Amino acid sequence: MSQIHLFELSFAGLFFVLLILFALVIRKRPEKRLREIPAFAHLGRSVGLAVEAGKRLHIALGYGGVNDVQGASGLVGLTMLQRIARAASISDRPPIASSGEGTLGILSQDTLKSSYQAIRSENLYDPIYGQISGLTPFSYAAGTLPIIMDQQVSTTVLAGHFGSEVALITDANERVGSQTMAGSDNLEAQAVLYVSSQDPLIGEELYASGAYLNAGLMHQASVRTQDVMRWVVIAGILLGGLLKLIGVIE
Amino acid sequence: MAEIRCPMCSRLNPDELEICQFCQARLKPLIAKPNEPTPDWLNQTEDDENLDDSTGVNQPVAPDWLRSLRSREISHDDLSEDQSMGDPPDWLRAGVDAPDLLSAQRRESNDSDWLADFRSRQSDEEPTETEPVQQEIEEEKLAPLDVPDTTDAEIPDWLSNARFDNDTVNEPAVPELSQPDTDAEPEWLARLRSVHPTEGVGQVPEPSADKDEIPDWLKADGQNLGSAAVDQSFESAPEEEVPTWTSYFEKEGDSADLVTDLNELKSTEDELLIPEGDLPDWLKDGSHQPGPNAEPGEPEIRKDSEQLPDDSPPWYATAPGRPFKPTDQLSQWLRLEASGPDSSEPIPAEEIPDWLKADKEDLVTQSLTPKLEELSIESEPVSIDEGLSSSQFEKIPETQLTDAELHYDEDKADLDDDFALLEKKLFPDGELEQALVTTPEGDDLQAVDDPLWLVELRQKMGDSVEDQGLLKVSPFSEDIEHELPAEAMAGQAIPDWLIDVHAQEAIEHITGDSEPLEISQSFERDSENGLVQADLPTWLEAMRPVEAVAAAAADIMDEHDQSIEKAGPLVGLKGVLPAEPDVTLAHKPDSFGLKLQVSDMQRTRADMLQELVQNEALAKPLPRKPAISSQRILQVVIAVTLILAILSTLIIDTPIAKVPGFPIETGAVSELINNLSSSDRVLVALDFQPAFSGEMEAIGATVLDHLMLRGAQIAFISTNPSGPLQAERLVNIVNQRYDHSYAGEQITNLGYISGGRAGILAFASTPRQLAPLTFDSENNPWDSGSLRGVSKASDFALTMVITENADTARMWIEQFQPELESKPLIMVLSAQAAPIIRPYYAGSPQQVQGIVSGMSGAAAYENLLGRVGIARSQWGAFSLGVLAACILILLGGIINAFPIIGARMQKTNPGGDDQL
Amino acid sequence: MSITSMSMADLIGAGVAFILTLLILSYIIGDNPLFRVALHLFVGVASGLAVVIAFYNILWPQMIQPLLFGSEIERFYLLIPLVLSGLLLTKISPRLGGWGRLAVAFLVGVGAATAIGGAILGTLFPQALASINLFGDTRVGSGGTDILIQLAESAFIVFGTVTTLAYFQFGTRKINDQPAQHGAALQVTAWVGEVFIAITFGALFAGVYLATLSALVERLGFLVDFIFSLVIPG
Amino acid sequence: MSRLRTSLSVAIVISVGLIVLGGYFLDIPMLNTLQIVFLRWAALLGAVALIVGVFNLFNVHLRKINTGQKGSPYSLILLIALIATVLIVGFLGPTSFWSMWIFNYIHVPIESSLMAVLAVVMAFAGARLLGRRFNAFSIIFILTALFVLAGSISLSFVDFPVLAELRDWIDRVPTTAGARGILLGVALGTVATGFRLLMGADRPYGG
Repeated sequence: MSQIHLFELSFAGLFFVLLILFALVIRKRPEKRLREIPAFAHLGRSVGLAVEAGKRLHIALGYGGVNDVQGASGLVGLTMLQRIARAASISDRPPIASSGEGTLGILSQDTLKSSYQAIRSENLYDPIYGQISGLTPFSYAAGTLPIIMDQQVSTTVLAGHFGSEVALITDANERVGSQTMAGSDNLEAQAVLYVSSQDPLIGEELYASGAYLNAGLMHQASVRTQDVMRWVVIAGILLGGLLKLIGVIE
Repeated sequence: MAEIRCPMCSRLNPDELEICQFCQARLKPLIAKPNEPTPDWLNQTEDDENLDDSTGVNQPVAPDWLRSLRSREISHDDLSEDQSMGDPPDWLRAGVDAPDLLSAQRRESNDSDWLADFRSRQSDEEPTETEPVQQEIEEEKLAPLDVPDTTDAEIPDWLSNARFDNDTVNEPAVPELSQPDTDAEPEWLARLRSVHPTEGVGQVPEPSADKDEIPDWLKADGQNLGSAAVDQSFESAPEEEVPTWTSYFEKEGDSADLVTDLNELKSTEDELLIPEGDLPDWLKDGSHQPGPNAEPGEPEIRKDSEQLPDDSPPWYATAPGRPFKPTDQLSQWLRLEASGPDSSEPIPAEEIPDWLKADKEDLVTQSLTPKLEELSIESEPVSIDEGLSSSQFEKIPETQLTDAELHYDEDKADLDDDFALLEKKLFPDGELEQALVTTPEGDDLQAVDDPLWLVELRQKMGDSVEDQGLLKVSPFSEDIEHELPAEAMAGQAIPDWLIDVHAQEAIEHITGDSEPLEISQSFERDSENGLVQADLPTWLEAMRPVEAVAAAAADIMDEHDQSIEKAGPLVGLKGVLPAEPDVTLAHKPDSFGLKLQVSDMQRTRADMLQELVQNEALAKPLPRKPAISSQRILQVVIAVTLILAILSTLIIDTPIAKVPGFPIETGAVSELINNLSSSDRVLVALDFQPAFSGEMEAIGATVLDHLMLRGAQIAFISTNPSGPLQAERLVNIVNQRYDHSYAGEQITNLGYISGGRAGILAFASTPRQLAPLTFDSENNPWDSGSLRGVSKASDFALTMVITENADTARMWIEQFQPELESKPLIMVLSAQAAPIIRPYYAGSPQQVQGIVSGMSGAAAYENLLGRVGIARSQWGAFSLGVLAACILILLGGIINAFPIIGARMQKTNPGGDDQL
Repeated sequence: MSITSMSMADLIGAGVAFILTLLILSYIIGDNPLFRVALHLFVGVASGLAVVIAFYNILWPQMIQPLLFGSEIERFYLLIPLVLSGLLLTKISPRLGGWGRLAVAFLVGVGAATAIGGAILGTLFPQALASINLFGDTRVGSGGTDILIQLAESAFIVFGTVTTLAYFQFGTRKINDQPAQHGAALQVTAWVGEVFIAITFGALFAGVYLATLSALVERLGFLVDFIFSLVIPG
Repeated sequence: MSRLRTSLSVAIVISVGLIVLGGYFLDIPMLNTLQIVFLRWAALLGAVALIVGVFNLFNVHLRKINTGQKGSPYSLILLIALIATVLIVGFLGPTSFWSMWIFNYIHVPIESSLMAVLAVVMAFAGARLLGRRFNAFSIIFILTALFVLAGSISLSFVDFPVLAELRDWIDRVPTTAGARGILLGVALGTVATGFRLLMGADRPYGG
């Protein structure tokens, strides 16, 4: 295999090592402040208000296949689902998760189940709260509209892989007067969400949600690792550009 | 079909529904499992692994939780903060857990009685719950009152109830006084209490949503049936029934309802027989050694008291001895019932158990604890009764709990036999049913001298009510109804010390050397009487007229000395029924000066709790939205303008648009296709959603037309399930529109490969395995068809990806292009994907050799081919539509921005991020 | 099927499509039962198609057929996926679902690896290299522009990429009792990065809008054509 | 039992993940073969998951009907449509006339009509943006969008060649820059997520 793959391997290795190191460091010195992202601040309040107002929280996980790169954003969505399910477990209307892909639907049910088991509230779990609303992008969006319109949803969290059809979901929220917090790995979806969502999560911000929602030590660690690797990439680009400019590398 | 009223919208729903069909509110109560720990978000920073260790049962409910919600200052980790504020306000949950019940309660006369809601909820809930939950509920109710040691759950819930009762004056206090009992009471009791005369039993909600037909009390597990059902029916049942029946009498002499409830009463017999396994110890003892010889039980009692938290009040420590009594007495009472009126023989030796005498120390402590305190706080003559009754009340249930907890597992083995024995003893030949339904028997009553008021009552009710038995039970109820029983008084009069008293003090009181005079006297009196005051069964206590409480303690004692019951259930007991004069003076009890000493803080907390619970119980009207908002108008205006702009050009076909320019990357595409020969095989990855067919078919059709013009062999593949159908459709469109007749071997539809990126990677390396058959699964194109000899990606002369999705395009570039070995890859893209993919064309090494994007690209390409295809025919309408959209977005933006700019102008210092 | 019935079927189909299009477009005015009908019809049809196509294209040729008619090796090869599929199918029932977890775990494992591999090999390095290559790029991207201008453009692109990347920086310097924020330099960089993000999203939004508008044009075109074909037959 | 399943699941995730990951980076034939095999199995399982998904969809709406919830008539329509499609397309084959009829006259029209609705919805969203978040970035966003839109049309009466060039430049330079930055960021996040899964720190599959 070519040498460049060794570069990539070493990049992955460095990433992994840093992840472990930061996990160990954070275990010792937990506090490390994260920049404010309004969306997460609002989410905290939305959960509380939803519980108080007897409304429902809806987490849209998109339709990214789990065995794919796009699936990563859906898996981040599952982490948010887990946190929100626990946070809103005292609500009389448990959070509902909608997904547009088979595996993601199964995972959303598993996540809800384990979340409730963790707080010994298995009786809150009902498979219907982790539902698949459609199996193609648009049928997913179409199937999600009734959830938003009929289920007294006060806040919809969109975290996963979407396309431009996500505008239908945000518009439906707009119509029923519910809040939307949204992030996606897809650029077109991000562009649409930037306009149509109250609290857009831009690009990488979605992947930091675990850390912002205190989903655990590893999430904190991975955010720090991302911060470090970010500068590694930047340095790589600048250095590589310079070397390329002066013709050191072809 | 019975219906459930929704707590949120108050509309009726079929009772099998879990969620209101109108407002989607949960209809059926969610019941917390025992030992529910602090929800994870209390200690959010913990890893999930640690979650199970976190037992948050003792977390006090923190009203600040709500405050934090209301306060608008949110920090970035607000979520965790909100959550870590403390336990979920379970009482809030309680409000919604049994919504239908709440609404049922609301329909009752005492709308303002939020406590009743509480009680009925509990009594419905408890049967499916076990001790810890009771404990939890105690805490839930106590926490808002900011009781110091709530977390130790050392304050029994009857106490908190008593406190609440003080706020609700006209509340018959018996139920909350027997709160510990209701904690474990079977649901039929709860129903008796909470069911509205006009409601069917069917309306009783079923806490556990999953199990359907079986009523809750049957679903209740052994623990409940063992420790709850049995104890309840023996101890608190009579006491519980009373208020319900009286309420029936006073509301309406509706015999139908009475019969209904009687049936329920009957049904409880089964319940009483059901218990398996987890019988509280005292019952086991009872079953081993009938009645009196409770000495063996004595060590048990000690053990219990040892195992209790040190700071548990003395009565708690000494309690275990108590529960035996009522059981025993009831069984005896039943026997008396069976043996008829002339069973007025002296009580058999066993009926006055030795352990009652043996228990003196306990009794001292029982009467002592309260009394000392009363002496210290308010010296009212009633204090003894308070002490006795109040102490009496929590003993029984608490002991059951403790015992059940202690002995559930270890004794499970023997319990069945024990219980079988017990059953035999307690209800020979289903006497219980008899007893319960027609208690006491008609002729029994004849035997007992009917007091005047009883005669009156019979005249009043007798004819209207069919069921004599029930009627004949009514004397008690009548009694209770008109006069708060001693317990009620005591219960209402629970002084603060019972809440604020620190356990250590209490224990000091037990072991205290110096006993005040009154106590020793009372103890002596008790011992003289032979039957200890504190040993009166609770249901018997319930029958004591209020004057007994109202009058001075000394008088009461004298009274008791006077009368010994000759017959009936009370046979042999002294002074348990008031003399007639007392009874005939029936009137509502004056509210005595036995006031609950509530601090302002406690009062405000209690008020807040009341307000919150009431709000929770109220159906929340959905915020009324204006029929049509200005934004909706804006949306409609935008829609109409857009549609008109487009239609105008479509209908009146005016050439208002010029053919767009010709981007260099589009030229590259036509160049590459021109270089193809008829034998070349082209792989077309058709990966767009049907939604984009408007745009993608316009672009794809023209490029496909070019390919067909060159006579290339085209193979379609897709990573999108509907892709293969899209391919069929597109080929048809192109064939029809441009008069091609591409079919058979010229077109191979390889169908759909799943697995996204992985699928593409696998297809790139082993296309034959990934798509072994054609889309219709009819033949294998790789051996015989147009793809003969193709075994890898680079065997295709050209690969064209038609997609609207930049990610899909990138997947093909990243996974497939490296396998092409310098064979060209061209992209036919939607306008939305072009900006992201263009760098792959512009970049070096060039990963994409040509791009046709958007309607403009399609129109330009058609123009290049000299065709008037879909793109060019729609170009005018499209252009005008875009122009209209630009204007609308601009105007709409300005309209929406003006108010804000205005506001900014007024502000002296505009705020941070929004600052321009 | 005869030609006439086909054309009739197509005519009926066009009518159905016409009505359904109107029902969906009625959502612009507001949510209504007719829109809901069309919506649910669509979800049903789309899901049905997806599952049948998945069966025809994947399960049948790659699993069932080889298992039924394939060689021993093929069957052996498919043994594990068969078991995993069985486990996954248990997820249909909440009761049996427990063991389905293993199959899901397999998918997640593959997915996690694909995510890492795909992100590093597919995005991180290609994108970084594309930025690097801007400087050594001798061929002109689009339009013949002067090399200096192109260099300036390349520098600008890299600048934009770097500032955008820096915008995402999450960790902040810990300044007691002050809202979490970056240092001054990073704040400026992040601000510039956000400007690039806004421009990017603006351009992408425009692209998406063009796509949706072409859909609207196509739909309205279809409606007009259908009406015309009814009014002016042939 | 549940614990066993959990630890088994984690073991599967880690082992399978490492093998596939190794296949990406290392040039070991055995590893590469295993990677391809696992990827194919994953593709098969993806299709099975699709079927599970359809059952989930079916159950959700069946339950709606059984419990007579709000919108149950629509659920009935959905179920009928689902069953009919599965039967027709399943028995006649996906390329049969009636399968294509369903696709051409029901599926595509509805979906592209939804897309058409987006044209209105997004114009509305664009118009509202400044009302919702009035800041420098929103203004930049709107201006960019307007320039690109105006630059992608050529009307006989409104023709600004400058706009076309500006649009081309915006696409080529700042958009490329921003998109790369965002993509790199997303990739970093994806890698982190992947590693968390591989380490068993995130266990969405329960446990």
